[in-house]
Amino acid sequence: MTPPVLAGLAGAALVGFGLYGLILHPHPLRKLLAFNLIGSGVFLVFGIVARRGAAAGLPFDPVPQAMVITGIVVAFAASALAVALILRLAAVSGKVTLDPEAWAKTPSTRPDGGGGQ
Amino acid sequence: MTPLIATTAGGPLLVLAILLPAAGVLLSLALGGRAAEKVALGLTPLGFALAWLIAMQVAAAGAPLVYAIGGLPPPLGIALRADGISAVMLLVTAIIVAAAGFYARAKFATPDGTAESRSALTFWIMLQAIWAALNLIFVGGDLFNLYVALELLTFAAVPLVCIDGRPETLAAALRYLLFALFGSICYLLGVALLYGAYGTLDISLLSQRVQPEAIVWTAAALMTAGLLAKTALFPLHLWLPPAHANAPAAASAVLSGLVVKGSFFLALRLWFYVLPALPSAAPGAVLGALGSAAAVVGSVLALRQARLKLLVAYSTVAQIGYLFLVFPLGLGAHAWSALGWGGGLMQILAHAFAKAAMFFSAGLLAEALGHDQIAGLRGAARALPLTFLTLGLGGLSLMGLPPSGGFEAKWLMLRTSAASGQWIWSLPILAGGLLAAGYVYRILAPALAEGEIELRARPQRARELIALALAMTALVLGFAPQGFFDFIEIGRPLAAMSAP
Amino acid sequence: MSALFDLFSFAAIGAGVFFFFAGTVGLIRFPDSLTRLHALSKADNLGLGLIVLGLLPRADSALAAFKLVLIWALVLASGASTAQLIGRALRRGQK
Amino acid sequence: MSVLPILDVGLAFLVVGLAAWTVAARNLFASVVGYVAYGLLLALVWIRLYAPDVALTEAAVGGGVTGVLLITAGKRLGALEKDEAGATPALALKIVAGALALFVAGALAWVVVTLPDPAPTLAPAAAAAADGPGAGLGNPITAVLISYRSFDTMLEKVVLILAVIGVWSVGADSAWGAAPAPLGRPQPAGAMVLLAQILAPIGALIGVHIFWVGADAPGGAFQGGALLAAMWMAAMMARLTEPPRIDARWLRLALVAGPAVFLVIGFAGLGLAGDFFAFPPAFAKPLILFIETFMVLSIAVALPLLVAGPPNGRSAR
Repeated sequence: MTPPVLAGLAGAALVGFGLYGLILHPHPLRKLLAFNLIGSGVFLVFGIVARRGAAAGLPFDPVPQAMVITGIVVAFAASALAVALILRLAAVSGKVTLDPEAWAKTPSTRPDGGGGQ
Repeated sequence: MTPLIATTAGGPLLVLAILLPAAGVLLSLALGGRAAEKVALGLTPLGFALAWLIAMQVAAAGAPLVYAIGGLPPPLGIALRADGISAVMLLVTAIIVAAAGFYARAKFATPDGTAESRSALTFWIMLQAIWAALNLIFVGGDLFNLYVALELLTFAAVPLVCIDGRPETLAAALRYLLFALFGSICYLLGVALLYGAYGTLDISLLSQRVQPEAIVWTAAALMTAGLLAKTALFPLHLWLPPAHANAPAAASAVLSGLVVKGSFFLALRLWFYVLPALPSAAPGAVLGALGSAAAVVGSVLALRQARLKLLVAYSTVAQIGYLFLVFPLGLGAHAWSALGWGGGLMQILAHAFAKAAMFFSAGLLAEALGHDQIAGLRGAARALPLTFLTLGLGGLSLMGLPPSGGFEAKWLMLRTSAASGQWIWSLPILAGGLLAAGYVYRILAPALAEGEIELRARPQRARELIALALAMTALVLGFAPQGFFDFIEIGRPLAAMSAP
Repeated sequence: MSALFDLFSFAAIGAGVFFFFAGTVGLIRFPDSLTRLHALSKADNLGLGLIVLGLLPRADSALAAFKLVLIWALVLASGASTAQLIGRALRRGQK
Repeated sequence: MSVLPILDVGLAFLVVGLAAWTVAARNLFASVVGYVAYGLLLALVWIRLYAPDVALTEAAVGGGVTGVLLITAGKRLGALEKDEAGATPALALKIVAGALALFVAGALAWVVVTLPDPAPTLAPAAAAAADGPGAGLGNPITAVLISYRSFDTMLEKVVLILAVIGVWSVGADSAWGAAPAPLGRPQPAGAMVLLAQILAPIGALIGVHIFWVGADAPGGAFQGGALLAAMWMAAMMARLTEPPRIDARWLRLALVAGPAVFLVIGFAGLGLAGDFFAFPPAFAKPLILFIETFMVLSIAVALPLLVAGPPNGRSAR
């Protein structure tokens, strides 16, 4: 098996594991980790597309690789935003559940039903 | 025969339409404080003028405007492309963003001498960022560039949801973020597969190369699933109501009226522009079925809400459902496709204006009464006639009663389902309309009843008028002339074949 | 001359691999965290050092050789500090 | 070189195994640690795919900076885990999720293995264009990022800035303008301080080096900026320096510098070279390096801010 094929299979497995974790884990940080697994699996697919596109003396197609670099930075930014939300949620409420039912028990009392200075 | 993709006259306007609000974001952060508001509001007339110019150029040329960035044509470079629907969406976005900006001044103004505040800076910057992202989505010609636009939209929209900082808004924002990220990554995976199969991501180049084969179907399924999660189509709608109902009213209007349309627009681009070579019956049926379910389930849930803003948010879930009927009714090269296409577009516009107007009104109402419980609205219409007039007019369009854009959209869709022999799609349209009548009645009936009500504060007349103007626009859309429908045909692949 | 260099390279890298192997065995087999840490830092310090030494004659240029030594030095510094930090954390945890 | 395939298979198994661990681990913190190790190993996979530029980015951003972010979060949330909430999913849901995941992974594996042969590629076009408007850059990836797909790169910096504002916006109203909470503990361990003192200057130097050679060799603004960011973070964790106030003018300017300079030069391209984001061939390389310098600055500032989190009330004055 060549590295591209191997990486492709690994990428598919990562997407599968990530999807499973994203659906099942109730904890948002675990969901975030699972999302990142899917993300790296997707980047690996770009990686093998790039490697297979080796031509004209280049050992890779630079376009998909450039996209992966952009993607990694965006994925990090997403993780940072999610972590900030999770930590703030834990700090102000002591719990991190995403279950809407749990929040419905404490309805809003803000005058405008949202927004506040 | 592949014509080289080259810049056309008017092409530079497309770059400006994206970079103007993007520059506003940077300027607002660098200057901080009061400047953010000034920059955002100051850009609105410029942005509107640009959108208008683009529409005029498209109409004059009768063909899409194209710009190859850096003079580097695809496949290596990135192209921007504006056709009829791009121009219409640019205009709608400019109008609603401007309306939201002026409406929000009452809440997010930073008076002279006060320090920069968290919520104000966040709001003004994110409003401009949403604008930039949407404009890119409407004119983007490269699937990866559109991925960046999708992410830009997500990062701009999520902080607006929790701008108020209560724990339930944080939870709503977090759930929204996770759904949105899942959506983008699915989309990106599809992009990777398409590049692997055809070596380009330019929409027009792809449309010439795409064949109905396994990899394309896989990519299409992944990208569609991702975009559905972002558009909150049933059964992936769970994140939307708490997110849209908890944001400040000005933000809710933009989120419900425009932001979900961004990902929907990409679904349109995907199926109508990238994949016209695929057989359209099966995907059309699946998307139509999901849309129908959304229209019914969303309306039923809206009927059961105790809070006005939640009701309006669930109504968005239902109205998004109608949008997806454009796939069974407009896809393919049939004689009736143009009719269905027009209906779908009209539904986007009518809902954008009507929903923005209703969220504005719901916000005014909540500020005036101190709550937004529907049970506590008795007698409110007498105290706040303009606000309830707006809610009623918006509701008229949601129900699809004439004369309104909503009526026009549903009428076109009904005609298409008759013309195409797909009677089945008329059922959700009619059922959804009845249910919408039910939930609009639920708002208006108690409000119109006799009763004493105490106002905390009288809403500003200007803000009421902004909301009313949007609701009136939703009505006026019902009188759209034939020229409008010819305009949105500009640049649609297969349009020539399906012209009636 | 080059044969001699090759021999040296093989010997040094082989020895380095042996230390890595021993360190890994230690990591798996040793009973508690502190001894495991001990085994691991040996692999880092000695094993990597030997491998770098073995690669030096094969470097294209003086700059490449310098980079190799720099890598070793950096790993040494960070490895030693991390081991120290983990050790401290362990002791705090035991108290 | 017959051992390489065996190593490749071993690496693939290790990576997939760690991914499985991340999903399956019972304990939140164990899962986080598994993920961080996974991120570092991924860099090796990228080397094997002939993607040194991606490997550098993955190691610095995916492994390093993300690692600090997640481990800090995992530690703070560890205390909460008791009422982590949400019932454990029912067996039926597990089966459905498993089947869905299996289906998607299977379909993807099939499609990836049967990708068309010969593969379509833009490599020849990119190589040929290196003499043209791509302009004398030996590293085709840098050429793609800054020239051909300049629009992606510029907007992706805006995404980074929005993320920073988003992170700031979850803070308390009263803390607005203040600095984020310190990254390290009040009395950092001596070893940490020593490490930061030694490592930070050398690492910063390497970061600048990676950026500078990026025009012609693997490396570039992303990788160099990420390394600089990591060094700043190390210094903050050792309390050699503290996170800056978020209303500091210099900070705001450093954040927007990258995309702003890119934007201004992109606009100037219309006059100088006839198109937005076009570079006049004679000045292309210096212009690209000029833009990248500010990009490095913006990245080096944005990443630590994203890790540091929202402004903190305690440090407001």
